Amino acid sequence: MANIADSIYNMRLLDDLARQETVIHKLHPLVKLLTTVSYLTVVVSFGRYEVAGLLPLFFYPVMVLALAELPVKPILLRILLVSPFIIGIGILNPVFDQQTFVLAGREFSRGWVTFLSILLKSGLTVTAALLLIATTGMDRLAGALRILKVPRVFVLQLLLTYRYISVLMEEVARTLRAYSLRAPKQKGVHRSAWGSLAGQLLLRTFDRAQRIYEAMCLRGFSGEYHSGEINKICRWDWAYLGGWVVFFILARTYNLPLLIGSLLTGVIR
Amino acid sequence: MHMADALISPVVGGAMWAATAGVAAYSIKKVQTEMDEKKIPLMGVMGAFIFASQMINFTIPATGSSGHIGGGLILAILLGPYAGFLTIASVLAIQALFFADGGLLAYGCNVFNMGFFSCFIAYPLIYKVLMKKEYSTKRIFLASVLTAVIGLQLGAFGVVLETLFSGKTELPFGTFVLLMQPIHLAIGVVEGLVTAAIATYIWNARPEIMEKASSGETIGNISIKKVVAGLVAAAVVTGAGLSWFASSNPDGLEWAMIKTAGTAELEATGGLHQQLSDLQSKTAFLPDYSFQANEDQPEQSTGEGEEAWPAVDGGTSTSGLVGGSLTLILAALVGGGISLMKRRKYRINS
Amino acid sequence: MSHHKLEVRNLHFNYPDGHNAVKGMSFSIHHGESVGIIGANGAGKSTLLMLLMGVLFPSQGEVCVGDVQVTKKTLPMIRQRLGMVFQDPDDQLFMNTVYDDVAFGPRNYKLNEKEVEKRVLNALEVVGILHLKDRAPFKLSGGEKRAAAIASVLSMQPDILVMDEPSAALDPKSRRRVMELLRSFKHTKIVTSHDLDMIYEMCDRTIVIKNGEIAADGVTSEILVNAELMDACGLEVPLALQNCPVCGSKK
Amino acid sequence: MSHHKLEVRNLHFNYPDGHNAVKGMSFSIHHGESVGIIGANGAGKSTLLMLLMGVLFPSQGEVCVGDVQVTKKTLPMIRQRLGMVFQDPDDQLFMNTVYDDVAFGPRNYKLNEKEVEKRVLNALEVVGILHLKDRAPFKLSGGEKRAAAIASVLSMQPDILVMDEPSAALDPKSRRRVMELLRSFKHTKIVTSHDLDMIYEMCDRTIVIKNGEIAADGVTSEILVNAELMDACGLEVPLALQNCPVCGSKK
Ligand SMILES: Nc1ncnc2c1ncn2[C@@H]1O[C@H](COP(=O)(O)OP(=O)(O)OP(=O)(O)O)[C@@H](O)[C@H]1O
Ligand SMILES: Nc1ncnc2c1ncn2[C@@H]1O[C@H](COP(=O)(O)OP(=O)(O)OP(=O)(O)O)[C@@H](O)[C@H]1O
Ligand SMILES: [Mg+2]
Ligand SMILES: [Mg+2]
Repeated sequence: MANIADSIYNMRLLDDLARQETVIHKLHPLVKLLTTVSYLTVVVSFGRYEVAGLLPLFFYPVMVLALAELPVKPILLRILLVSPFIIGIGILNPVFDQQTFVLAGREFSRGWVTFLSILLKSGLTVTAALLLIATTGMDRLAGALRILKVPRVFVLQLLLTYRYISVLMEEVARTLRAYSLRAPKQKGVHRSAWGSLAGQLLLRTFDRAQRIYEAMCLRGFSGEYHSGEINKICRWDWAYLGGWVVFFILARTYNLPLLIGSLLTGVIR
Repeated sequence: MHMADALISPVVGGAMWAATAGVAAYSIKKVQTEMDEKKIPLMGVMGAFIFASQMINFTIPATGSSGHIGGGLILAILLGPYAGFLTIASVLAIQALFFADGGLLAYGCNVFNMGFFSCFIAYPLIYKVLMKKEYSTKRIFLASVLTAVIGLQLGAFGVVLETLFSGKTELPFGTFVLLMQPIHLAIGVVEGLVTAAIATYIWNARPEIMEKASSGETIGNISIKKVVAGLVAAAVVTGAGLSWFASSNPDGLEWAMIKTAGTAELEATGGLHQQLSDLQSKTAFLPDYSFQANEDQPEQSTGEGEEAWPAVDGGTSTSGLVGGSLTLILAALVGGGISLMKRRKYRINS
Repeated sequence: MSHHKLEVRNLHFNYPDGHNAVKGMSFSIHHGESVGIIGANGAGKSTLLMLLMGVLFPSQGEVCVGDVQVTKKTLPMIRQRLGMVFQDPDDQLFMNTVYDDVAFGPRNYKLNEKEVEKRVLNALEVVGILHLKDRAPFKLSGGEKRAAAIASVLSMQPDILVMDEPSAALDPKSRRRVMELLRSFKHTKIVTSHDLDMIYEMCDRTIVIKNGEIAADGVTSEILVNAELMDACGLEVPLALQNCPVCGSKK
Repeated sequence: MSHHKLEVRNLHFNYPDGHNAVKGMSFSIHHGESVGIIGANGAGKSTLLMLLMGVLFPSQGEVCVGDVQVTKKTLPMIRQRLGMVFQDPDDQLFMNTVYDDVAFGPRNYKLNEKEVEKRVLNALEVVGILHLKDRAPFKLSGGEKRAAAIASVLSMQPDILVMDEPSAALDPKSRRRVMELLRSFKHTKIVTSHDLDMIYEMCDRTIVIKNGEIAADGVTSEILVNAELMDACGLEVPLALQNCPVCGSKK
């Protein structure tokens, strides 16, 4: 149940953040989507033993976080909460790959490197996805999808799902609250109420969908869905996209930290 | 069982995206031609319902633990496979964006694992067939549990294959399968039982809702032939995707490792990679450029054009450490600097 | 302006399960009238509104708006003239920002974006929530949601405004605000409510429904004070007209 | 019977998003009192009730029922003493039949089936819907649902009955019936509502909440007639008291 509240807050928080007006927020949603996808592709394309090469890619989330004036804490918290699955799978790497190597005079299992690599990638990809939504918002993202010719049916459906999550979550929360008040010692819903509890919620959902459809029809809905016009992509948008893509390619092509490092250590020597 | 971005390679992600987009496009076409537009809000709100209902913990008798529903099956039952698939897709999209469950690149994998298998394979081939004769509580239970279990087993196997082909973990195939399938057997049974309980309730309370979905326009005319054709198509797409992946697996390092220092563990997965490696050298999608970068390093000890373990060489690892730390510090400084400037601007403005 | 006239002739309606919810209603409402529709729970008020709006179609009888009968064919035209505010604003605010929601109707009628903007801002201004235009509906308070729902209908510039229980779940101040707001709407209004005090203050005419039939139709100030009639229909004389609980005196 | 006493000391509560919904409330309610809690939309009434029921836990301060503080540990015991009826009965009725719903609570306390039956029939009798016992809850009318929801709480034989807006969406007759019903409940009652006329008739004592703080706490007949106070809290003098020709001038 705490889970429900948290989920609602999380969505509302991202929704709130997306309403700010910063340089990043003002960018065209499609440009942000494309940048994010290129970023993710580059991050994910790194080999499993790669750690150092990933580090320059930290620039992207850090810059966006700063420019978009987003709070760091909730986003970091999200990353920590996410993906027990990843850690669960990744933590087995050191078990299965026990080849060792020497770093700074000490022995390490190579599995730890792959694990670290997975963790880094996880952090970067999760952050990138959250940054996209936190600087764009669901409605503008939907606009971008429409520009990409994603069918109207799907986009409208997606928006409705998004819109009604909080309504239905609160409804479920109230029902569970009522349930727990009369079943003080139970953790979950007892088998005898499985069907009727969830079933009634479902029927109410059906009826609600019906009313929503009627409300839409009464305002002229005929299967077509019109969202507001989104501004054209301007030169600055292209520059943003281009700039990042060039940086990503550079970071992918050259192991920048290694270059910097060897330059520096070379100089010192 | 959300696949995460961090665990897949771009090629696996891309291939599954393509497969998913294909199925989705077909479903949208079906939805638009075969259903009234009334279903659109219903799909949207049902998607939200799945979200909300995932918060309900159902206590599993005699175990003391509890589980929740994934929703794929109940959506297929109530909305039909096409609308059900699209609804699952939008649920997963929101999970990926807002809750970072799964990711944008892994989205195709996730929709495929959790939507395709339950809506287009388990549902028509098992549920529909079992329920064809008559509706009864017993049948609903039997059909739901079987369908849910098989759908989830397929999905879990999908996760295993996708992870394996992406080559980001060291998990041997066998171990991973032994890990994933039994867990999802249990999850499938719970999903099936809960779904059956809900379906039975709806069947008693508002039979017209289910009748429409099961006998009506939407599913009635999926023939087995079509499903098989769809399966074959999916297999081809997946196969093509996988061989594409194979041809471009950027992770050649392991291959090199086997050659230089083969270990027992590595051989387990090595066999697969060995076969794929020939193709790999021909075409390279995002080739692992770190090799080239290393080539440029004079200190590098191996000269085969493939990277040796960086730590073998003290110099490289020191450079890596120094450079890496510097990069991170620089990133932090830039971020901090921008924030500071912004804050100062505010203060001046206000 | 005869085209604003709403006429209902011998209306019957059965739900698919056979329940006969409307049994032969007839009345007509002229331009500019404000009409309250009252009755016990399950009397058939919401069903009647849905028949008026063409959400349901009568099994017998007809509804005419102006001189046009409400049928599947004439529906798009009719609906532009009628605006309905639902009991639960959550059913009606389905877009992700208040602005988009209020713009939904005008955009569906293919107005250009400039005209849409004008209408939206105007509607928001009228109900006094211009400052909320970029907010998400799910974060508004009950009263704000109601105002947004009203704005989303006003932006379509309907000739007839239909509302199902507009004052439910509002605190007394917000209730007053909604009443003010409705009073400022100059065209025809049709309101259902259990809040008889609101009907008493807002509507000139009242139609009382009992078990799907019209039990009374006339001037509000005569109908609502008729204790016998009210009692027979599962209702009560408005609280403001009942005996004063402090001094017990009859009003 | 001191164990029926409900005591709230310096209660504070923040929602996870930081919203400070309850800011230092203190009061105590004795056995047999009927207390109305009123305030504008968003004042914090529902939040307060949830704190009393242990659905939420305060960030500071404490709630005691009898001599027991409400904590996670004491919750099962506390909840047997408190019964809560929700604003929307749909949220509360989740079993297949009215009977099962009313029996749900007692069965969870492992009473034998005979005792359960006795309690269920008794509760249904009290609210007057014995004839509905085998019906499915979702097929009931609004007023019937409310009665079933109340019965489902009565069957747990609580010492304290807590209700969130019990009269919402009911027609005037059903509202009266609910009021009668509540009046017949002899233990402690705590009721929130926007229906100030109901509070006026039903509750001896009223607590007015404004922005998460207690703005007034005292005898209902004094508080609700205080037009200035009501106005400051987003409320109004009950409709029945407005414009009384006899004593109206005094208020
Ligand atoms: N979808 C439906 N199928 C069958 N019967 C229905 C349906 N909807 C409503 N009814 C029945 O039709 C009758 C009229 O319902 P309606 O909703 O119009 O009442 P109402 O006057 O609006 O009541 P309330 O004041 O509670 O809103 C009721 O007896 C109700 O049970
Ligand atoms: N889950 C939540 N998260 C954050 N804030 C909340 C939450 N629930 C309520 N609030 C806020 O807390 C305040 C008190 O809410 P509450 O529901 O207690 O008001 P209320 O007095 O019951 O109002 P109403 O008369 O509309 O029912 C409001 O400002 C509300 O916006
Ligand atoms: Mg109604
Ligand atoms: Mg409340």
